[in-house]
Amino acid sequence: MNWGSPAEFFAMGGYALYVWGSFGVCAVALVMEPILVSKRQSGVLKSLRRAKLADELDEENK
Amino acid sequence: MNAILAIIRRDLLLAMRRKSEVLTAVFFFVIVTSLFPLGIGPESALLKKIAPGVLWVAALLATMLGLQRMFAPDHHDGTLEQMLLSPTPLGLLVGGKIAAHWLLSGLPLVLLAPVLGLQFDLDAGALGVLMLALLLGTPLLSLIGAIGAALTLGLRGGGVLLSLLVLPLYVPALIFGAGAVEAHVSGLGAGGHLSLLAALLALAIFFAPWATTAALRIALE
Amino acid sequence: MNAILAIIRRDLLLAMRRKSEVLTAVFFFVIVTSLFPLGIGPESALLKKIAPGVLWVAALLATMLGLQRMFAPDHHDGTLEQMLLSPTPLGLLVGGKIAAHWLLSGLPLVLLAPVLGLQFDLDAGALGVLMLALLLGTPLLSLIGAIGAALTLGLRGGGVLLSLLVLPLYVPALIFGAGAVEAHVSGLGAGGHLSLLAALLALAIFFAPWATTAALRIALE
Amino acid sequence: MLTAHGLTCVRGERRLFAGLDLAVGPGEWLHVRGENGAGKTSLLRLLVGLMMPAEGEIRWDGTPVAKLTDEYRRQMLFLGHHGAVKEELTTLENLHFAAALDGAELPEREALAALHRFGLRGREELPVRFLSAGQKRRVLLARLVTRKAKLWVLDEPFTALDVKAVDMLSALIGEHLAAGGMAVLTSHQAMPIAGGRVLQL
Amino acid sequence: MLTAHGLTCVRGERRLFAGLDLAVGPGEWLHVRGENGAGKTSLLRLLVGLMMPAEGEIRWDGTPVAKLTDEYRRQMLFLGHHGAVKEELTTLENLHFAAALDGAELPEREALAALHRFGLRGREELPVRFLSAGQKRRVLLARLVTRKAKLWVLDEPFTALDVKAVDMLSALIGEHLAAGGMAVLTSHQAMPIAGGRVLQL
Amino acid sequence: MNENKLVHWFKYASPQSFYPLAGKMIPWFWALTAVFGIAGLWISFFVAPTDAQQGEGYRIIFIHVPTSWMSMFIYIVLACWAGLGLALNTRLSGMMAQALAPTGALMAFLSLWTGAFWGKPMWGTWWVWDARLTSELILLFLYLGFIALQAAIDDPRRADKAGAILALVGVVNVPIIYFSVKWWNTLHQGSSVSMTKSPSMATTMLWGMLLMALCFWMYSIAVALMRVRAIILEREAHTEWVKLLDEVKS
Ligand code: HEM
Ligand SMILES: Nc1ncnc2c1ncn2[C@@H]1O[C@H](COP(=O)(O)OP(=O)(O)OP(=O)(O)O)[C@@H](O)[C@H]1O
Ligand SMILES: Nc1ncnc2c1ncn2[C@@H]1O[C@H](COP(=O)(O)OP(=O)(O)OP(=O)(O)O)[C@@H](O)[C@H]1O
Ligand SMILES: [Mg+2]
Ligand SMILES: [Mg+2]
Repeated sequence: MNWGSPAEFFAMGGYALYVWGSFGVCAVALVMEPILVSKRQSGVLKSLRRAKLADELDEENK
Repeated sequence: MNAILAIIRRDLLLAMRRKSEVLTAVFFFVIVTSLFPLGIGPESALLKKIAPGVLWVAALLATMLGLQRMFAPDHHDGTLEQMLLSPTPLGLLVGGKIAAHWLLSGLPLVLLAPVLGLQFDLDAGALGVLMLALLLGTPLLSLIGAIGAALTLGLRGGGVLLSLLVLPLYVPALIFGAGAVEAHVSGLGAGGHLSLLAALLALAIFFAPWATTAALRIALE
Repeated sequence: MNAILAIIRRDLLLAMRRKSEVLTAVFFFVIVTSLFPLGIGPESALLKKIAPGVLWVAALLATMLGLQRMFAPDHHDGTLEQMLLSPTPLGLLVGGKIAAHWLLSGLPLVLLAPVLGLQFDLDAGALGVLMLALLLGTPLLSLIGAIGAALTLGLRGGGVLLSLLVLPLYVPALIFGAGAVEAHVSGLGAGGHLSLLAALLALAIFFAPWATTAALRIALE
Repeated sequence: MLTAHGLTCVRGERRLFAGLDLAVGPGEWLHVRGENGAGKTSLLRLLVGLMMPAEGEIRWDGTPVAKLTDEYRRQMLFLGHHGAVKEELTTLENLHFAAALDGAELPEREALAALHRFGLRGREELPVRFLSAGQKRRVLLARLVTRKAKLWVLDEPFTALDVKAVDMLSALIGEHLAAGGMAVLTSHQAMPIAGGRVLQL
Repeated sequence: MLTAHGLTCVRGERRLFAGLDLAVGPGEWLHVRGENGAGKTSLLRLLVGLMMPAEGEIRWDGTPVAKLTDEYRRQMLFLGHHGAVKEELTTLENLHFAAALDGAELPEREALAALHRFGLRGREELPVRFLSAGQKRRVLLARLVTRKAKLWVLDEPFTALDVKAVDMLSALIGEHLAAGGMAVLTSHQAMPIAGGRVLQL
Repeated sequence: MNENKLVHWFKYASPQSFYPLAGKMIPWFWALTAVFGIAGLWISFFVAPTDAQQGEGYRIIFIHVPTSWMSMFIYIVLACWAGLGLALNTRLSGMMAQALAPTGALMAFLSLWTGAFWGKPMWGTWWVWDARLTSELILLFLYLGFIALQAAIDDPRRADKAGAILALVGVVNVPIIYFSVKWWNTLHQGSSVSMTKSPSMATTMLWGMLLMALCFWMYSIAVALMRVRAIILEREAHTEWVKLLDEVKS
């Protein structure tokens, strides 16, 4: 164990900006990417459902 | 005024639809600036010295590449003809197109320049001056470029001819723009250069739409 | 073989008819190299140091400007379709077009480079190496560029997209080309760089027409 | 009332026509005919003010058009060989931006009605590049409905249209004339519209 | 003999036609008709090999064309919507370079004869950009005479032509068929050529 | 090759059968990502000791190196898919290549970002024109070019093929670029600082990097699979099987 206290951990021996700057951006990027991808997926699904609904309505109207 | 906003909205929308067009001026800027160290070598003192010049030349080339497409698509599909025949004054419409060009190819460069400046090891103050100079200089480039784009519209050798016409006119912007950063770095203060740039910009805002409009009328005759 | 010569003849004839196209690559080269002293300042030691890099970057950009028009006019007016349908293998015709591009935009740069090198105070030996490097390098640029031109054929954001695709691929040519001159100036001898350039050229001659042909077929589908 | 007197058109070194007179009043239309290269397109471009005549004068309600550009442009609609539609925009957006160019507002209702009239129902949200050549022409022609103009100047309006579309357009032109409009058209084929004088170049 | 079996064409997400069969023998011609966007141009591009069919096969004298590209290309001539003429070159140069592309020599005599036949006498040395739209088409069509091909595939060959030129072209196609040639044409108008089957898309 | 095997392989190469398969695999890869990630982070922050020279700053290596590796590895995988697509004309290959590109670009970007945040404390500058850094930058450009090219083409099949050619040309060029940049840099005096590490340190570091690399690897697979599912739906929207999917029906 390298750290005496949480504060010490977050200070990173004076390199906080650099260590957390890179880990933080990585974390944000790696969280954001799947979120964006699943948004894309649900968007596609939504439009597919809408198209299907429209097809069904067309059938009924015939 | 409504028409000018509509033009800007339309041009931005078109760029979005074409997707690749939005970011490519920026990428070109980044790539050209990155080419220079590859040609010149990685010595950081040397690179720092040529940084303002390289950044400005790259900005200038990046703006220039987009110029060709300022009126060409509208000319090609007949929209320009309709603009000429529209009851709205052509000068306004042209102003809208120039503004859209700057928003797409000038503004992003201003915002991106500091990051590239870091690659060349410029300090914070120099980066500020660089941004300010670009903020004054890139609209100037769009305005002057519009004249060239209108003059070469529909001519065969278009792209290359355009650069030939426009680059000499860009020289003052380049000298004062790059000069501002250099003056700051060498401790002389960038004020003089920047106010000259601003004066040029004012002149161009007054003069360029008029010249562009005239050139467009000739091109369509 | 007959067809390839006919294509070269035709492209040169077209360039002559369009007049502005013949000399503009050269003018662009001249203008960009002349912009640098303006952006960077007149210090001659500094200029001499960055000369090979600047000349090469300028050559690269000048070549690139003409790339867009390598296939675009033929595509636009349907000639490319006819080439695809012609009994002559497409690879040969593409080879002819690449050769014509080099004759129009590469060769003039090779011949002009010494003059511009003088502006930057390079000595006779360095100028010789510069010419030799350009002689090996510019065909390479045309070959690689043809792939990019074929890939972006008919796409909207064409010009800028093309540079985005092609510039990263130009990096080795730039490094060895500018490196050859620098190595000569610093007394290391340019042999290694030049033979690497030649090797790259051989690779590209073998590979690029194939990739270009494939890309053209896709573009016309 | 559109009148022209002693029009002469010179392009390059070639004199296409000389001393041409014409007049189009309310409810009238003019069919410009001639061989390829006779100068039909050139004549139309003269009439709308995209080119200047070498000699002669064009008047709108008696005033030379050079003197009342804005006024004339508001009352005149020119549709040429070119599409003047943006491939990346949808059909609806194209209509809206065309209206904005003229400094006019176009209510959604009207735009939709115009598109439906031209058989583009269900394609309001489709980018124009997915449309076929004829459908592209229809988007362009929809401006005839949305833009209220007195004088229509149409260069080969029937090209690329299929039989059904030709009928529909003829009917539309008929309505326009019946309402006191004027039209100048070119076409190599005989026109399926009643009345009208032929101007042979 | 050109035959196709079960052709299906998909562009983007749209299926234009499916399960299409056709056959054109010596002396026969096929008139492809259909509304705008029905897929006429797409069908022609499939037939000449500019696009691949999603399903089905095209055969020339019994062999799939995919297997005899060179052979097939030598015997087939496709003229599309586009001009494929260079505006900067003269009419004569255009014909010569088109022949060179095919790897063939074109004697001056023949080239001139073709141009004269298409009413371009006196314009042999004129750059094409000075020609009118219809005259440009004629330069393109002159290749029908200079290039000896068995199968002509022509996309709307009559557009932009005036009445005289239409007659002349019909006569030319008639001769070609009489000599045992084949042709596939598209057009929105009725065709002034005898015989021929109609393929409605 | 055995005829049956070929048919079998083609079955999974069809988007229709790959779509549910990918859906089943995704949770597993997320689980692996989490396991490797937690273990890797534990080692990075709590097991690996402080470096004698660089202090705590060196801990950036635990993400810097995996992202760098992944950025290169993904490009190779992408090119393989592209080549496969050109050779066999399978639809799935192009979709996979398209799905991988943004993740690869992200990895290249993160590599540059973390490298810069490392360089500032170690070298006193955010950026030097070192061979590795420069070629990583060019790799990012290659990714962006690939993405921009595909975005500019409407027809997905054309986009796939054009992208494939670009990817193959790029993969031939990547080693050339790398070695040319290296040569360029060493010829002019290099400014890179080499890390000094004690032997005991080396093993823990190696383990940390290895685990983190596995974490990024699994992450990339999971995200690429998610994205390829979305792409499949977008492109196959008009087909029957998509309309019959449970997700669509409900
Ligand atoms: C923007 C900046 C940087 C980029 C793009 C970059 C790129 C890379 C790449 C591509 C690798 C993997 C190479 C391989 O495995 O052979 C790597 C590894 C490495 N980098 Fe960086 N780097 C950057 C900055 C730095 C800095 C500032 C340092 C240290 C002070 C550094 C130290 C290392 C180390 C130690 C490795 C591991 C080498 C190995 O395990 O073989 N990098 N970097
Ligand atoms: N710069 C020029 N030099 C010489 N002749 C020219 C020039 N520009 C145009 N022309 C001629 O002017 C005529 C153009 O006429 P225009 O385009 O009006 O024809 P049109 O009747 O509309 O033909 P189409 O039926 O093809 O539409 C052509 O005969 C062309 O050769
Ligand atoms: N990428 C695409 N996505 C969707 N539809 C497409 C795409 N490309 C083409 N199409 C459709 O394919 C059809 C093209 O048909 P084609 O050009 O063969 O028509 P045509 O019958 O020749 O029409 P015309 O009479 O206008 O010449 C059009 O309906 C068009 O909407
Ligand atoms: Mg006309
Ligand atoms: Mg068609």
